Amino acid sequence: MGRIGDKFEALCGSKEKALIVYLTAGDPSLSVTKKLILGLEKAGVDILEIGVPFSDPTADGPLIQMASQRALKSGTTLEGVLDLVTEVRKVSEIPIVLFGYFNPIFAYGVKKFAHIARKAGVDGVLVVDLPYEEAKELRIYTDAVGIDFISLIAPTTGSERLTKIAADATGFLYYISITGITGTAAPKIDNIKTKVNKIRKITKLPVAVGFGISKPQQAREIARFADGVVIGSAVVRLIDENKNNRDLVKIISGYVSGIKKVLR
Amino acid sequence: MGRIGDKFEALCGSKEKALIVYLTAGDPSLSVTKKLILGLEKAGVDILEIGVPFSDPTADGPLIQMASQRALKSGTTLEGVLDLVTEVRKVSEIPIVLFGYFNPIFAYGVKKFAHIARKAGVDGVLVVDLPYEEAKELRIYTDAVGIDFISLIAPTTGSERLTKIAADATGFLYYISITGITGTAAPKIDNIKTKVNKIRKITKLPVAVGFGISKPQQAREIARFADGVVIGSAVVRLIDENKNNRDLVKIISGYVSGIKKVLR
Amino acid sequence: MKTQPDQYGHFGIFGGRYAAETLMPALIELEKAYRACQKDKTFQKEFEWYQREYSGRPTPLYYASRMSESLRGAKIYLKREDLNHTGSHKINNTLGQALLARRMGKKKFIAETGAGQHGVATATVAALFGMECKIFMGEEDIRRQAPNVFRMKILGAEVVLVKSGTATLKDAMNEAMRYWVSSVRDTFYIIGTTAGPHPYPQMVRNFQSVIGRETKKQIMKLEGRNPDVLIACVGGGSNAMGTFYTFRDEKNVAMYGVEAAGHGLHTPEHSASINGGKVGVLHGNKTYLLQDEHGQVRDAYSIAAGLDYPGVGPEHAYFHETKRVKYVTITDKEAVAAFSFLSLKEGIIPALESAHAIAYAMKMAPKMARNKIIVICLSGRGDKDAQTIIETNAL
Amino acid sequence: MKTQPDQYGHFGIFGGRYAAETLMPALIELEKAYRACQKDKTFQKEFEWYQREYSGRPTPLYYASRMSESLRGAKIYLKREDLNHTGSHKINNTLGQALLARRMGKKKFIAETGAGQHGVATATVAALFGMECKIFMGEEDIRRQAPNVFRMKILGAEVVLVKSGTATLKDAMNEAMRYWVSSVRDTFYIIGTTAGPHPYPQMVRNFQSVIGRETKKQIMKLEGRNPDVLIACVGGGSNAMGTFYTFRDEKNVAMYGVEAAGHGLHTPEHSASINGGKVGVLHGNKTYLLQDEHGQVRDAYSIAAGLDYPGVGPEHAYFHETKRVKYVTITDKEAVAAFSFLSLKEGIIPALESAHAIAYAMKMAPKMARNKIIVICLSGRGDKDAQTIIETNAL
Ligand SMILES: Cc1ncc(COP(=O)(O)O)c(C=O)c1O
Ligand SMILES: Cc1ncc(COP(=O)(O)O)c(C=O)c1O
Repeated sequence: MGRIGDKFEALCGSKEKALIVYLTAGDPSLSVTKKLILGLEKAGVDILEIGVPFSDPTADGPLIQMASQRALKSGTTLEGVLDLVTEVRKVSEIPIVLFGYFNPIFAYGVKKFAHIARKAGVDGVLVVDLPYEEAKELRIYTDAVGIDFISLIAPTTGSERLTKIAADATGFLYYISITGITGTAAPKIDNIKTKVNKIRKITKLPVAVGFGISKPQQAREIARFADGVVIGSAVVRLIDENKNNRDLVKIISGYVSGIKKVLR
Repeated sequence: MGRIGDKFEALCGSKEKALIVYLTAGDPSLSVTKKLILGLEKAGVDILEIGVPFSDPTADGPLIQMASQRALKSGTTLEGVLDLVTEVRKVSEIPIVLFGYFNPIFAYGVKKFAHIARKAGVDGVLVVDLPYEEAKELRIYTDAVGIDFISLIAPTTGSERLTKIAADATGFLYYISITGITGTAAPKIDNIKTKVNKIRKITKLPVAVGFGISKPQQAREIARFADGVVIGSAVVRLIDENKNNRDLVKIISGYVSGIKKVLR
Repeated sequence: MKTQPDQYGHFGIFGGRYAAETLMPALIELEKAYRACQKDKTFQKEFEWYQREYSGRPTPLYYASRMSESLRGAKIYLKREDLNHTGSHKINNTLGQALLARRMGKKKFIAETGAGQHGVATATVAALFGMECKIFMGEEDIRRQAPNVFRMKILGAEVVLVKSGTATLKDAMNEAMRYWVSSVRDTFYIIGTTAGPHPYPQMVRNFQSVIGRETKKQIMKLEGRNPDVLIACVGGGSNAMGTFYTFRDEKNVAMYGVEAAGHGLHTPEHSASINGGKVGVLHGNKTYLLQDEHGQVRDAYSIAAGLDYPGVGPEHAYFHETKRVKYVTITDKEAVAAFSFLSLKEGIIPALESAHAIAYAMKMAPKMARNKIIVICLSGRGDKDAQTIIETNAL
Repeated sequence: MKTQPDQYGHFGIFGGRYAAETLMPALIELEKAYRACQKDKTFQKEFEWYQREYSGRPTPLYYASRMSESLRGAKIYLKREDLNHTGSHKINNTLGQALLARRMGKKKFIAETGAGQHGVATATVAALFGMECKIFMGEEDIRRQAPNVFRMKILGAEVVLVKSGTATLKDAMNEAMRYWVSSVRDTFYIIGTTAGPHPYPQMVRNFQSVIGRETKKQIMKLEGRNPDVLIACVGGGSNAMGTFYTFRDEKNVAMYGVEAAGHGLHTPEHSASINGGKVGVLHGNKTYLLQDEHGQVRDAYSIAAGLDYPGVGPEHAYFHETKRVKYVTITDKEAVAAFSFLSLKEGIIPALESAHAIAYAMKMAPKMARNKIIVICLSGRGDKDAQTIIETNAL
């Protein structure tokens, strides 16, 4: 088992729920991203989703779209992100999931990617536009080196499909809490609960819930039935709003630890 | 025989050629037109063509088009033109041909027109858009009251057609010296001569030549083989250029008598 | 009905050849050449080839189910002249005249245009047959119909700006006639509607009558019978005459020609020559004209530039007089509503001209039984009018 | 050739279904519904009815004699997709998808558009079937293609301004996908070309394949044999695939897909995904993409807004790889010259997209014998481009 599995086990032992935080690598710069990562870890974040920016993020709302554009403008590449992980690994054991779209990985070379990512200390990948049917071309390499392939489950995913996806999943399952793109609508707790319970019935893997969660109250409610909560756009917005503030890391850490508090 | 026939006979006796002058009635106003008519008579003009303005003068060049528009703006109507002729007739016996398009006459009523025009002292009509085939509807009335129906012959008119037109013509024949609209191109004397001689062979009626004649030199050359010369656009332009000049009548008379000189 | 026109081009008291003498020989030559082509199977075959292979005929007779259903009355069919190459029925006529001109050995075309549809259709056949082409267009219309001006230029035509008179269609036609008087020996004047001196009204009618012939065949196949009602807009009258002519002797077919009432017949701003004009003579023929009491021709007005003409084809005047066709009117406002209605109900943006016919059908259909059939001539597409509609905020 | 694609939508290594999980069930549902329609004679009849009665099919296969003669080489035929209702081949596809959507009980359509042709074709079928309609269009394109924006609005569609990214077609498609992710339960996404996730490339190809089927029948009737060469422009590739597909197994038919070289392949300003791109994944499928070394998608450029897309349909990628079709390029300048050439020689103003195919034929034809036959897919009319041509003073 890798860092992700270990983390969920540990949390389970302490009856805590996982706080998973997304941030776009390179927004505003990779060096700031590194500082943020280390700050977030201290603030109690359990797992990091590091967004690899892409020119055409079709599953993302305006906040993450703009963050990706800023990151690309600042010169961020997949290679740079992998270097960042290498740097982080020198001082931190926080589980890291790379989050993004397939084309940058494909352009980099899937085999090379799996190899370098493993070496850098990447624990999982979540590729938005690589559904079950197309995942093989990446997974033959990432599975081989023990990188978890985090699978998405949508509100539209039917039972049969869910079963197939869950059967092949590793790390944890990521349940998308809204029929929509990142950071746009407020999730309906009851619906999520029903679906998460359904997922639980067919898998032993931890289930995290994300898309549109920004408030401690939401996090608390979701944590009642899920194993983890993903905060994305809210953090991205806060980073953008405070990027010129000397206290950026402090502000983000403050926000994040506020959420983590309710998950304990 | 009417005034037109008499005039040509008299000119023939004195070995003169007829000077026929066109002017648009009501440009700049009917009262000025009256003064111009009387002045032109004194200056030696033999026959007057009084243009009845029409909104859509499709056979006229820019000069007469604009004169017609000015005349319409000044309120000129066919009725007004007939009144003008009545006025002129009180003091002058100059032959008068009304020149124009059919619609104003048609709107006035063809029968009424023939009647009133005769009473006013009109000697002939020349209706540009009433060719041989359509002339009957007017001529049954104008012929009856002895108003000459002046027929046009064009450079494009073939022999057969020419013969038919000439057979029915009264007053004089008007040969159009150019394939074109009034006042636009300079006529080619040789071509005109050939055609006029052709016309002569099939009719005893006088033949006048018009469209595009403005200079004494042209008039002189044409007068060598034709019975009359029509000056139109040149006079219309001169009227417009000098309409605010107190010496308007003098200027026009001067120009016209210069032409008449070469026809004696 | 007696065959019309007579040998001098008269439809009853209308029509004729009220042209300057310079043009008369050309008109007679044209008539002769046209008569020869009428009898010539090769010409007819050639004409049909271009209609089929180039213009895309036959055009469909489309059953407009959503329009019909929402009006809760007669079944409405649209004769889709908008699908012709260049976007209107105008090409039917320009193809015919261009082929005739080529036969006559002419090398140059001229034409007048208002909306630009006929200008484009003429420039098109000029390119197709490698002819020089001049299109006369009023300054005002050039401004209003810029996209069509571009199209004509792209097709290689010279667009001649007409500033005389009121600088609209009537003046463009005046100017074209003036130019023709000066160039009649080598130039063919392609008149765009069933107007002008004989033989134009008859010739244009015959070239356009393919609309009615196809309609007849199609409705027979679809419904096994004639339509009860035909509706077409009337500018000069070519699409209407093309639609009506085939059915003229079919007593059971009622026909409606729709004139443009512009801002209303009670205002001076309309183009309803029959409903709001008097008999007169213009552009070579006797017909109903918008004119003042002195016989001066008045400006026409309509939001549909192609209806913006103060006269009407002489055969329409005759059909009016003999009551064969009923001439009705539709205002700008009604036409715009119909433009929008058809766009939204059927996904077909009609020309504003054609929208007049649609509007009249919208009035009639609800009063008719469900088993009755209306055929509307959809004379052209409305792409050219999108700007006008958006600008006038008419939607 | 082996039947393509496989059950997951792969054409060789290309195609597939690289979509967000939220959309996957909808794509699978769509595929099922589509398979049912493929087998359903009623659906096929309905589709054919609309193509014939509404869109005006079959479109002519026109022998362009003046073009052929002036190039002194092969005989050139034009497949006249410009004569379709709304002015391009796009309606073939939107009619098919709309009928499918109606079957599936969907009430709302969305679509992306660049030049506006697909947007108009979608807004048209939305009106025709009484559906709500949102068209996503980049801010930059809305400015460039105002007349088509007006048409969409008149047809009742909402035009959604897309400001994200570079505000052109690629971003409009991104935004349409985002919207779809949020509304997938009641909304049908009408993709405008042979791109997108499976089953779109195959479905759009099949709906468009009427072009090739008609061509085959027509050329057999006219010439008794297959053409030697087929030429079509390639944006996403729908008109080209529609033309080529029927002939894919006919070894004697050479096929040329023409990509837009914009200002030249040596510059960054072109849209030649195959000739100037690399394999990658975008908008749901694997194909050739314009991209930088890091896999970031590059902006496409072409004077023809409809070719201005950084990807290409996966089946084209496959035909390229298997060498069944040769993919070539034409620059803006060559396309504009061809635009003018066809307008002047045949009186047909082609869309700037189609002008790329014309331009390539102009290069090929003179090198071919007189008895050889080229068929060009004239995918659309150029009215929409008149302004561009006049403004750029390109003539
Ligand atoms: C689409 C369309 N319909 C109708 C007309 C009116 O002409 P006509 O009455 O000759 O059919 C025009 C004239 O431009 C037109 O473009
Ligand atoms: C006329 C025309 N041709 C071609 C294209 C390119 O699309 P495709 O490659 O899918 O045929 C477009 C796209 O808008 C178009 O409008």
